[in-house]
Amino acid sequence: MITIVFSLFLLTMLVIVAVAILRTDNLFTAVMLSGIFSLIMAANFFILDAADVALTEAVIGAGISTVLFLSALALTAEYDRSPPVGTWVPLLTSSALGGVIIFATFQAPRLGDPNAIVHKHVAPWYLERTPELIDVPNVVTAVLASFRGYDTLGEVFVVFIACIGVMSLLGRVRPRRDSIEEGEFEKRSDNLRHHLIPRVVGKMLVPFIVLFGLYVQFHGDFGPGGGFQAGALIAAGVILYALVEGGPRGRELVPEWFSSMLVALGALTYTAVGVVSMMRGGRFLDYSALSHDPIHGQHMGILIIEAGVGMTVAGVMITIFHAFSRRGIR
Amino acid sequence: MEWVYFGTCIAILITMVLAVVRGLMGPTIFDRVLAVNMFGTKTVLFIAVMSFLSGRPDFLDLALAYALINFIGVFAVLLFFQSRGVRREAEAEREAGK
Amino acid sequence: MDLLLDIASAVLLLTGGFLVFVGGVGVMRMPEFFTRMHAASVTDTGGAALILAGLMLQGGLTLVPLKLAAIFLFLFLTSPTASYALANAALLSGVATACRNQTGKQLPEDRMDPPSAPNSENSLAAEAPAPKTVARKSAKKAAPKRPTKKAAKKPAKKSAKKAARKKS
Amino acid sequence: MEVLGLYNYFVFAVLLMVGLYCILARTNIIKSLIGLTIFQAAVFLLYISMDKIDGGTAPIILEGVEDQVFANPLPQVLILTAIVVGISTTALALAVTVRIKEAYGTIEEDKIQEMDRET
Repeated sequence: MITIVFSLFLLTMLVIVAVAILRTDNLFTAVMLSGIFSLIMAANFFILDAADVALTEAVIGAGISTVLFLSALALTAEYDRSPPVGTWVPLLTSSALGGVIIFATFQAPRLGDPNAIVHKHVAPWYLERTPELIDVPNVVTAVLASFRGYDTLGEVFVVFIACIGVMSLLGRVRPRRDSIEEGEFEKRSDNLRHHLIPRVVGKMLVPFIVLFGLYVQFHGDFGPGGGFQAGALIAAGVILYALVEGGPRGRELVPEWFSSMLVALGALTYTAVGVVSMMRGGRFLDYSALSHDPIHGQHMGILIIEAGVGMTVAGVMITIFHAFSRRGIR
Repeated sequence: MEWVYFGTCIAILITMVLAVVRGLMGPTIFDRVLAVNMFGTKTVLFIAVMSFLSGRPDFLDLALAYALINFIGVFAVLLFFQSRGVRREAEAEREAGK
Repeated sequence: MDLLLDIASAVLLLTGGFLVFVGGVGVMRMPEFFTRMHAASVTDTGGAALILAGLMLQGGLTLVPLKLAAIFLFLFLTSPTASYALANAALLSGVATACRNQTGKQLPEDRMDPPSAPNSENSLAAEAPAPKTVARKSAKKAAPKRPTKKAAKKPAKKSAKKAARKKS
Repeated sequence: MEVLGLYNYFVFAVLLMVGLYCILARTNIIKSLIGLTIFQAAVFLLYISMDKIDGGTAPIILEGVEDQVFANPLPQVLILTAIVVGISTTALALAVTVRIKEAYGTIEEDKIQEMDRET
């Protein structure tokens, strides 16, 4: 009953903010409203009993995505100068699609209906067997890392390839002659150094943020957390330092070669665990073969590949942020 | 105790709605940044009280992550706002130079 | 003993909720930016502190009050910093303050609906840039001056910019 | 009371419509990207609202309590990785937008198409 009331509240707010994002002309406002949109979405996930997803949505949706959109906006226009092109055709198509979907949802089971089909076939097996097979309190991490480890390996490589794509697109910077010389521009614009208080507090909090990221990383088995969220949190800490101290100092803290090496190392760790478990007689990514006692092997396997995922995601986010901020000098 | 949590959650939700409305109506850009900042803090409180309401108080590190992300988001906005001033300044100069 | 804890945390939580609500209404009804900022800080510090304290009482002797204390400490550090940075940027960008108007120009409003008059083109461009960029010439001459002295130079700077735009 | 249970799905449909309209109607590339993220978030909302059970809690097994009803972990795993993949592809799209801006000088699709027709 309680969740119905709260989700009503939050979902209507969600729709209002989405329509507002649609209507603004100023891209800067749209990006900030999409930050609010992600926070409401994360609160919704929390009410729908999805703690891990709420943490991921908050860290990535409200944190990293806002920073990326803003640094992209800094390089392009801030105004959506075009009047909407012929609003009738898009309006018609989207409302037709919406109407069809709404009609289709009438047969869908009521929210939280225990005998919905979703809860019938596959899900109970995982909920019962996880304590026996893997004995990890957080079932989501168990399924993510062990039952469906091969899939997560695929996702890690998708993130890896996206990072390579961004680096190849925004790679080496050859500042044009007539652009303001780098030192001058850097000194003036790219940091909040002249704000004394934000600089002090920002730099003071960076170690705690990274520590909290590591806590979320290794706490992934017992509570909401895991490699993806931890990587984004650690990257957020480094990005905060780069925001406060400015691009070059940020690149001194985490140099380019280190963050791209981190990306490769994470993916390599993940695959290495698979190969080792194969060499020890199990199948690829079957962690039971990692040590004499299968449950202990599962624990070790999950811990190592979560560390690999954390490394990759942190490296990718830092590399992408540096690629965008370094591009600003052109 | 149940209804106390429920009442506090309702108060926080109403404030969230007010913050969103200020974010949408806010005449200047800074009102929107203020709305985002205020909204972030309210989500932190909402998650904290909600985790007590649903009887799972071990979800509080979610609230800590929200507070942290909100802080970084506001800084990113302010830095963007300042560097945009420099960029317009540079472009105006380049036109003047040409 | 348990009842006492419940009553205490109920009182704390409800006053905290009330303070949060007061802050929300304040943000809506205040005339212009800086007074709104004050109202928002009421909810940030007062409301958050009371609600988190109320929850701590309920947490008992487990890890939970420690986490709540960490959240409170973190909010206690970040909210004032964010408000300070925001107010600083707003003041130097010429947002008119109701009480005194030393920075001069009222920041033109950029409403949500598509602007009819063409002034939306430069409605944001018209703001003065942040202090560090007051004028390339002055930046070359001396190290960045303190913000207060720069505010005085601001009108001269803006007229130069308008001249540049008219010329181009 | 029946409609109340399906409210999540209605919001999913409306968000889908808003995202699609934003992509179709607006020619600015970054605005379409933001529309795309709204579209994506709507799909995530659909998956996660399927996993809710009345009286269920997040699928983290506490030792002490015996008969716990858990939300369905599978859609959560799916969406958790989908969010990270989504942000990486958005970052790639933003990088392409930056290069388009440098090549064409504008990020309005209609102007870009005109330039392509001319050359």
